[in-house]
Amino acid sequence: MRDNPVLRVVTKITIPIILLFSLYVQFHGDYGPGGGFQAGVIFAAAFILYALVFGTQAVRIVVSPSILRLLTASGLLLFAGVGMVTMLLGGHYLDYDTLAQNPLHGQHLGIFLVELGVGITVAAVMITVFLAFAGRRD
Amino acid sequence: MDMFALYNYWVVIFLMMTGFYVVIASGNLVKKIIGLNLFQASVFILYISMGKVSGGAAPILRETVQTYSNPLPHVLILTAIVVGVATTALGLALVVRIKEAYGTAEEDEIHSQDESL
Amino acid sequence: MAGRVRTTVIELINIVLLGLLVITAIAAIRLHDLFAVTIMFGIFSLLAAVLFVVLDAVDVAFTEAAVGVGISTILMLATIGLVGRQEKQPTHRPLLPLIVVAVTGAALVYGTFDMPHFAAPDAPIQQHVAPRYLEQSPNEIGIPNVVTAVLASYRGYDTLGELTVIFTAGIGVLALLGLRRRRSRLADSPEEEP
Amino acid sequence: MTLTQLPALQVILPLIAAPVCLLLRSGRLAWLLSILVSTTALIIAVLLLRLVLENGTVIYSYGGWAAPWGIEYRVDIANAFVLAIVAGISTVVLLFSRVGVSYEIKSSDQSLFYTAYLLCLTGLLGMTATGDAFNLFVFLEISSLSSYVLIAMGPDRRGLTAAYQYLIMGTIGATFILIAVGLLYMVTGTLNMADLANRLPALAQSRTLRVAFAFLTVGIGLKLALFPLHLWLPNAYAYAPHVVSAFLAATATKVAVYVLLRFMYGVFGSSFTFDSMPLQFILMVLGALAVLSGSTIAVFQHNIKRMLGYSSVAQIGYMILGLSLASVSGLTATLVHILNHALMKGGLFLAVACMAYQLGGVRLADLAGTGQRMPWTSAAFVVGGLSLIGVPLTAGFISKWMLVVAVLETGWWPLLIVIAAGSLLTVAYIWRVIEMIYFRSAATADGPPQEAHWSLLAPVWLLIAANIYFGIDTQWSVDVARLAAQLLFGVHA
Repeated sequence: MRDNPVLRVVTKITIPIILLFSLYVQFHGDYGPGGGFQAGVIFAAAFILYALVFGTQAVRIVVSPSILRLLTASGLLLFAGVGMVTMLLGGHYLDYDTLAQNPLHGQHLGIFLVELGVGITVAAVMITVFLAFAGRRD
Repeated sequence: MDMFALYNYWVVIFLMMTGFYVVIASGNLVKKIIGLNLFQASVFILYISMGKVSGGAAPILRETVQTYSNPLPHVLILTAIVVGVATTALGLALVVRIKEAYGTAEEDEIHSQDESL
Repeated sequence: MAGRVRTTVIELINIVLLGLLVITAIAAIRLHDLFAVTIMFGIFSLLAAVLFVVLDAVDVAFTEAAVGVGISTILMLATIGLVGRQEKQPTHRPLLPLIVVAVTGAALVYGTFDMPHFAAPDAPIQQHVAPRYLEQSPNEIGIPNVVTAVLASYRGYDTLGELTVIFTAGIGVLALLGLRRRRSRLADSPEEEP
Repeated sequence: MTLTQLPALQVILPLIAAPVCLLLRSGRLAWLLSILVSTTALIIAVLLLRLVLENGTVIYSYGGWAAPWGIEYRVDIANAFVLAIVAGISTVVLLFSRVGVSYEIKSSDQSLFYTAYLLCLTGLLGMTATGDAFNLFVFLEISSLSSYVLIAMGPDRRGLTAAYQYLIMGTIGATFILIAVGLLYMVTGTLNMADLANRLPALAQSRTLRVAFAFLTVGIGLKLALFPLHLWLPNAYAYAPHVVSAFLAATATKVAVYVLLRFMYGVFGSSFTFDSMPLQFILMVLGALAVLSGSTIAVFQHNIKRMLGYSSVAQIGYMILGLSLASVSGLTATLVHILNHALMKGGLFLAVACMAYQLGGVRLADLAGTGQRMPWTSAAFVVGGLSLIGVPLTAGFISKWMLVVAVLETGWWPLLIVIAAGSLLTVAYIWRVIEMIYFRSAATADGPPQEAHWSLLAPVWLLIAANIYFGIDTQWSVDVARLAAQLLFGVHA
């Protein structure tokens, strides 16, 4: 499968589209269906596809285990950190109203940040899980 | 109409029970996890069914729409789906390790290996 | 009139989808080739996702499609690749699980008799907490997708918990399988399990 | 930050510490962070307990959204008491872990281990503090998934199968809870526990509600290892890393017991629970069977940790007996026993861990002659065992005494026989260990093992001393438990 030139070319064309779509899903979740979780899964799917066609070693070069670990932790830290910031600003935990002068702007900013946190951790965990399973083969 | 009003739930209960049956009746560790997924996916259908409002639309606010279905079950199920896939990933990782340690993924064979110790 | 026809059509699609779900679920029980069972599960998830669209849960449909048809199925296939695809044929029909399932199912059916009817607009869940989200979220949050508003703000703490669950699964898979290739892993850590 | 943020900080601090811990490459640093966070959690729990004892229930709404639209934490005497137990045990176990974990977990996995440990702590604290039924499910899953990981990290391959079995049973339990929460939401339109408690009395005749109640009881019963749903527990405790056994045995099932009584008394209300449902009799029978069967099977175990696991099944039976009496004194006995059992099982499992590190095994035969070689550890095991039996001047005696008083008060005197039989059987299985420790000489005399490191003995004796302290000075524990019981029961003293 890995030597099929058509597959390789198609994959190389498809992957940027998938990544772009995941960003769309990430940032358009306020208006249509979608959000951080779905975006994270789709983002990871691009890497999984790459791994299936070009081998897992190729993916490991792009995202090393330590980068994955860092990303896994940082998404959750971003989400939980937003809550700590709202607390320091005098509100309750995750009260986004405090993030800006106008509560609506605060809500927008808060939702944007936590969805981003969700997206990062979900994508990192999904890639980690896939690579861990694939790595058991060799 | 009265019987019709509940049939949806009855079918969902049947689906839930098929999943539950696979979990407790199968001896294969992978199939048990698949059963767990069927069981949970059917519970998701139960939740989403309760949120449906006759004549309603998806809860994305628009000028032209008056009636929306209930968004809260959707939110709960989004969370539950994520919890479900997390459990699946962990369960399958355990199965892989068990297979490596015992050489089998069948419950009775694992059991007899531990007995003989 | 048009609304009435629409409702009937939706009802019909609903019945067909539920019927297909039942067929795939039964197939999943009866098959012993795990590859086929996994495919049945993938089809089940896909049908469930379509059903969610019919029931107005577009966000859930999207997620179920990505998770059920995508991630879960891929992980199941990967596992089957590692542990083998044939389930051992059971030697006898297990009676106890059948009884447990029958009792559980009967209890649930008993519970349905006092349930609000399907899609009834006057059911308690359409009356108490949810209306506030639909009515007030434009003023309080200001985004059109109410599901996102509830998910990220009103019940944002649940979502933090959900992310923590995913994080836990990531930690678990790292602890159990690791990310290094196995051969090198064995080489530098001789105390691997017996 | 002021006192008003305490309920959130209680759970959020360990949650935030978990990803930080993942990034620490050194096991030592990960331990340092964990113990720091756990100690802070203990301080917060104690402050919260003092706060609720003085000012009554504390309510915290996440995101500033008032319940039932948002999620709230509702801390009263009952859950503040449990929070303090969980955070306290976690801190003592972590004190033990500094040296203990290095025996069991290879150094490259230690930061993962502490991350999972912190997540488990987060989940347990979150389940206890929350006032929202669905949020309970989410934090239940955090604690469950992390405990599967912790159990599977042991060196024995049977840890893997034990974790798998627990994962299957635990997920069935969680799914049952999910179904029950869905049905409750369906008939009331709310997920908030206090709001549910207001709306449920009007629905007392609803069949849907009864089914929800049954599913909730079975689901939580799976998590708390209620007989006959306990099958996952003995193996999980036996093959987990020793520190994990100590932590889970002392906290996880206790939190599940708390959740059960919160739902029975705080959400459904005692009149629905015991008048509309035939629950009193069922729980009483199951509790009695748990006491008798758990203790009996424990007598025949060769693996000490498995024996303590079956003993836990029996001890949970005592808690269920107290619960089933449907009286303030019965509930008080259950709550007191949650504390006392945490102290005794924590102490016993840690003492066994010391023996395992020095002797290399936890089978009964491995312990021959330990009395001379590890005098402090052996003495700790004996005192812990006496507390488990319920000998006067130990915490265990107080639990049993409270339970007997409650039984006499409510007139269910046949239960006295069960309690007495359970105690006798406990004498039997504890005696088997004591006999092996003190009255058998070691089979191999080459290089006798030394006493465990002082940093392992100190936490063990901390818990054992607490067993004696709460056996003599019962004022505090019993008073708080009684206040909590009155609160749950809706009696205002």
